[in-house]
Amino acid sequence: MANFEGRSLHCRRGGRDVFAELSFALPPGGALLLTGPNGSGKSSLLRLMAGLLKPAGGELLWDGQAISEAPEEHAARLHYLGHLDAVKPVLSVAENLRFWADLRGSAASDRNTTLDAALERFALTELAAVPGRLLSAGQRRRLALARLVAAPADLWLLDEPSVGLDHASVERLAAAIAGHRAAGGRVVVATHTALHLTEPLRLSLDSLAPPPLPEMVW
Amino acid sequence: MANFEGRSLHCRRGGRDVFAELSFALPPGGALLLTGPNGSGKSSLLRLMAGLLKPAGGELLWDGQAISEAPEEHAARLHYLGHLDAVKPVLSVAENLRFWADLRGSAASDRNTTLDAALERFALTELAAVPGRLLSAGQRRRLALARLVAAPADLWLLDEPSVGLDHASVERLAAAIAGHRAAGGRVVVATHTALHLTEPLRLSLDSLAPPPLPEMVW
Amino acid sequence: MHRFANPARFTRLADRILPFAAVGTVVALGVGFYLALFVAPGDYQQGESVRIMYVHVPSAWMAMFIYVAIAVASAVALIWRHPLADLAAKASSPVGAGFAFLTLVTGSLWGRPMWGTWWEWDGRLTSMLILFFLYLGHMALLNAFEDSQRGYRAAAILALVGVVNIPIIKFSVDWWSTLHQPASVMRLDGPTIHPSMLWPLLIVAVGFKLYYLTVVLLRIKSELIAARLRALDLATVKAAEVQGQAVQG
Amino acid sequence: MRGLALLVARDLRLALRQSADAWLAVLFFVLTAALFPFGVGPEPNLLARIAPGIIWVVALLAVLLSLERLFLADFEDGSLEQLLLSPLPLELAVLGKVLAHWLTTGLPLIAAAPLLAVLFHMDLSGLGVLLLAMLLGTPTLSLVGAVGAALTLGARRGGVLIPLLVLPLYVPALIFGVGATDAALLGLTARPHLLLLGAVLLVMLVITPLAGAAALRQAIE
Amino acid sequence: MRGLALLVARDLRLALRQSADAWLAVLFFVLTAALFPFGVGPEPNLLARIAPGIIWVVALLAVLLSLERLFLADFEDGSLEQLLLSPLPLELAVLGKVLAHWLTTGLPLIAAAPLLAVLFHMDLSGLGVLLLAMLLGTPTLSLVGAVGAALTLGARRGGVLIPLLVLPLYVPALIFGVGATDAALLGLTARPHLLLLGAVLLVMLVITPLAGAAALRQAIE
Ligand code: HEM
Ligand SMILES: Nc1ncnc2c1ncn2[C@@H]1O[C@H](COP(=O)(O)OP(=O)(O)OP(=O)(O)O)[C@@H](O)[C@H]1O
Ligand SMILES: Nc1ncnc2c1ncn2[C@@H]1O[C@H](COP(=O)(O)OP(=O)(O)OP(=O)(O)O)[C@@H](O)[C@H]1O
Ligand SMILES: [Mg+2]
Ligand SMILES: [Mg+2]
Repeated sequence: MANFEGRSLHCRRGGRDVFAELSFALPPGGALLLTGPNGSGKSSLLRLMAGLLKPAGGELLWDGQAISEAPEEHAARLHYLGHLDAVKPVLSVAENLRFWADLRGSAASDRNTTLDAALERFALTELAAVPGRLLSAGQRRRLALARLVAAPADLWLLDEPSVGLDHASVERLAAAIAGHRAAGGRVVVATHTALHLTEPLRLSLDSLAPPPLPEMVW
Repeated sequence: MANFEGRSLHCRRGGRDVFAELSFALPPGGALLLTGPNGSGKSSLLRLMAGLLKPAGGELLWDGQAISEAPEEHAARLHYLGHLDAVKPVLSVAENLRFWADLRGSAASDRNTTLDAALERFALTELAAVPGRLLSAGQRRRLALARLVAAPADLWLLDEPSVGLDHASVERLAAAIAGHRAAGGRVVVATHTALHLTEPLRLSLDSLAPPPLPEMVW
Repeated sequence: MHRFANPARFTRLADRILPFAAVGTVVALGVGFYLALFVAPGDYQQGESVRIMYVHVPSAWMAMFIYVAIAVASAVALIWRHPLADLAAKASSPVGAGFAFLTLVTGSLWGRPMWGTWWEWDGRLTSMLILFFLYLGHMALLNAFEDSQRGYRAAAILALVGVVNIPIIKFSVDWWSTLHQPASVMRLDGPTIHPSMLWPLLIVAVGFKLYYLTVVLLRIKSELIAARLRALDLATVKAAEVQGQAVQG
Repeated sequence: MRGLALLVARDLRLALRQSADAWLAVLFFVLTAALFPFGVGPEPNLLARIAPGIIWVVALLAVLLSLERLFLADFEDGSLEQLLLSPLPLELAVLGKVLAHWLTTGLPLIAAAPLLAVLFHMDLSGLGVLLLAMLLGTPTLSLVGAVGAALTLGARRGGVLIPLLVLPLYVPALIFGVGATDAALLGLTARPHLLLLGAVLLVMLVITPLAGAAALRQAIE
Repeated sequence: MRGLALLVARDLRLALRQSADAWLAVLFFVLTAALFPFGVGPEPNLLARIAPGIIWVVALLAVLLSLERLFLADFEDGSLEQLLLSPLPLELAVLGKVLAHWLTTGLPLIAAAPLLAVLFHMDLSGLGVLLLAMLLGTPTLSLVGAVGAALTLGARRGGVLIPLLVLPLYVPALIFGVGATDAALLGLTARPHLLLLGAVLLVMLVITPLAGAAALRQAIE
């Protein structure tokens, strides 16, 4: 069965070692919960997993194949949600969502119903015609989340997805994640707050602090 | 005793009514907790209180005097922490903090100790020399919070202050708020997550939905 | 001051003035152009092309007049926060830009037979070109914001800064072109103009003023109606939202 | 291909919604050109003499000014990350963005060029060649500029850096463009200049997608 | 006053840290001016004839290009909100930011002007007056530009709008600046031009803080 693995990953940012010798394995239907204090490297790890950042050491494997060998294939099977919401201020909520869903090439026939369902899923139906600029912080975040369900992808990489969400929306997010996992999807979540996940694998980053002195290259 | 009050406040943004007929009173040492779903107007209310936004109706009073009559005086007695952190990427943590503290004119003699204490308060001492650009999301937020204690101000207006903070930092924030209130300070907090406040006044914004039809002018 | 801010009162007043302004425009322009085209003499030097003057000169006057009107409206809007003043400024600038454009086009059509070129970098011409750009800037700024209130206030500040600068610009440009080009081609001394040419000129000028009044009143009215429609629209959305939340909650 | 069309359509829509970007580039073009008579004086002969040069330099600056925005908005709001992770090959995405940029910047400049030719008393016999040269030259400006814009993304003051990278690379387009127009004004054949312009365009059509995509990849880290 | 000094010091420090903003504006100035010989041809007489005009127009464009950033970074990262709520009056804050902008943009341009004068074969007898005129004129460019930059904050495509708002208002500074230099080159007195430049500067010193602060206040909503 397809597995998503990281082997002795090493991450450097801005000349500093963030973590080293980090390994994990995530089977289909699994959830990996990243925790750790500020600056411990949760966001960095998610960017590594997305292929946006290259590891300074170690490797990421999908089904045994290194993702660096087929980066495009890897990109196509994941959704990454970072700190930025990729919401265009002059496009309406529906237009924003449609662009990203279309780019992912969801089947044209049931496209509209998929989009409507995605909006519904995060209680955005009422706001469909409102331009992105007028959204409140939480509304914008919900729009970013709606992308996850508007086009299918195997792996969800979520960086503090519940930031700014009200209680009802956090519930909706938990439900979306549960649905995704039930269908065999995987999810990696970095968060500081409580988020209801059933039987997550846990990866706590504070215990992984690299050796205090970075090795010298000369 | 000085009181901070709002009387039948009315807020419009982008041509839409956000809330109307909202009133509150906050005595010295008090804390006001704003809750409500996304888009209910918490951020807007905080901006009104800071004087960054003008109310479409109603008034804000400090000690019985309308703040619109002495906006500069009002600005001098408050700290506003919005969604943006006002952290300059090329300045170090210490330089970032010092600029804002100096601008507030904290007494020059004990300035360095005040700044050090503020950094200490949010566990930033280790990071003092790191440029803002290299901070993680939570570290940047902590730097913004350190401004609160680096220069004294009576009223703290905090918009989701705990976003991105790890557990230890949330505790530190709660302690800082408690200390501020013990010294007679006031605080208004908008948040979706749990934040330990003793005996807060609560203002729930969802119950304040404006009348469905705005009154017509003719 | 806010007495007139009441849209209902304004609309009633506008409805009363509009018919007179509209009929006045048609009559004045009809008579003015008739006189200009058929009654006024051709020029012994310039021939029939002199008739362009009856559009050109009143347009130039209007282009300058309207900018001042916008500045006044902007001051009223900024100082007294009078909403109709914002609308008046917004309604005026496309009209002003139109007249500036008309001045440039007629001038350049006239310049072709007179000077053999479409354009000269003469002081008067050039300052009209700059005025045209000032209008475009005002219009662009008005429409550059999602929130129309922000557009109004930004444009009002711009109009006031602009009106302080216009005399400086005009003076500097005149000085510049006389420095480089002592004898300007375009000199037709005002006072020596014959009454048979002066009258049509003045009548057309009055017609343009009435046209401006008509257009501004109409545009303010339609803005008010559009604002009312938007309010109704938003109210329905808001009501749906509130209802939706009640159902979910 | 479908992805490409989607991206171009989105960018055009963004440009049109954003209060007609297109005519702002044109206005910059006309306004800046109009400053030169104040600088060098109003004499028609002198102006006619320098007209092709001024028109080309100012067109180049107008394109330059609009370059900073080419990728910046997408970079800052996180859209670029998403684009990188989308199935559309990044090379095609770069081409799509350049195409949208040219349609909203280069094309309107060409439309405004005759106006400037009149204002500068240029002999109108050269106008046809001027327009043809611009039709071949402005896409090159967008292409070269896109590489510069991509390279400076994430640099701390990217916007100011772009001119430094890009202006020197604009020199060939400038030389052949002015050369073609000057030749036509002198009654000579403009053909060789136009062919060279076309050759530069073809080269950039190959280089830009590769270099631009590489630059974007490393900007997202 | 202390607040003003703090703000200026911070802005200067930011500019210097950010990979020498100062020399980027200068490089734009020199690079763009260097395009003109390619555009109009290399004849020394022609170049000398148009030198003061080109130098002024390009200086003006260099200032223009750096304007967008004047308030934008502070606006986007929330510093402007904090500044508005600080005890420093906003009018003074505007003056402080303009001062820092001029020190990092206008002043370096003046330092680079002699180089361009040489490149364009300008008669060096006019150099002193050119520099003096730039010393009086470039602060005006920063002041006028600051109003434009403040007005377009938060606009849909602010950066592209600035030239449209600002360039028409730059005309007097351009005319008097070139006038002074031309007069000196012809052996006439440059005094009246210089006095006029000074007068325009004084007018803008009064208008800019008021209009700029008003514009910033309404940008933060
Ligand atoms: C594009 C070209 C032109 C522009 C922008 C232009 C602009 C102006 C302006 C702004 C005025 C108003 C001056 C004032 O009342 O203070 C004016 C007036 C006038 N123009 Fe032109 N003009 C142009 C071409 C011409 C040409 C080619 C002629 C004829 C040779 C001409 C003849 C006049 C006359 C006779 C007046 C009235 C002067 C007076 O009553 O004071 N203009 N023009
Ligand atoms: N763009 C960057 N360039 C260089 N260093 C960075 C960059 N972003 C973060 N860092 C550094 O990398 C380390 C890890 O940062 P990261 O953002 O991964 O932490 P995090 O666990 O997500 O923290 P938080 O909980 O605050 O979001 C931090 O020490 C930070 O200083
Ligand atoms: N800049 C703006 N211009 C116009 N309307 C806005 C603006 N910001 C927010 N709004 C609208 O005002 C309403 C209230 O927004 P606000 O940001 O105050 O909500 P909030 O309670 O803070 O929500 P959240 O929990 O998501 O942060 C929302 O409906 C939003 O669409
Ligand atoms: Mg993080
Ligand atoms: Mg909020």
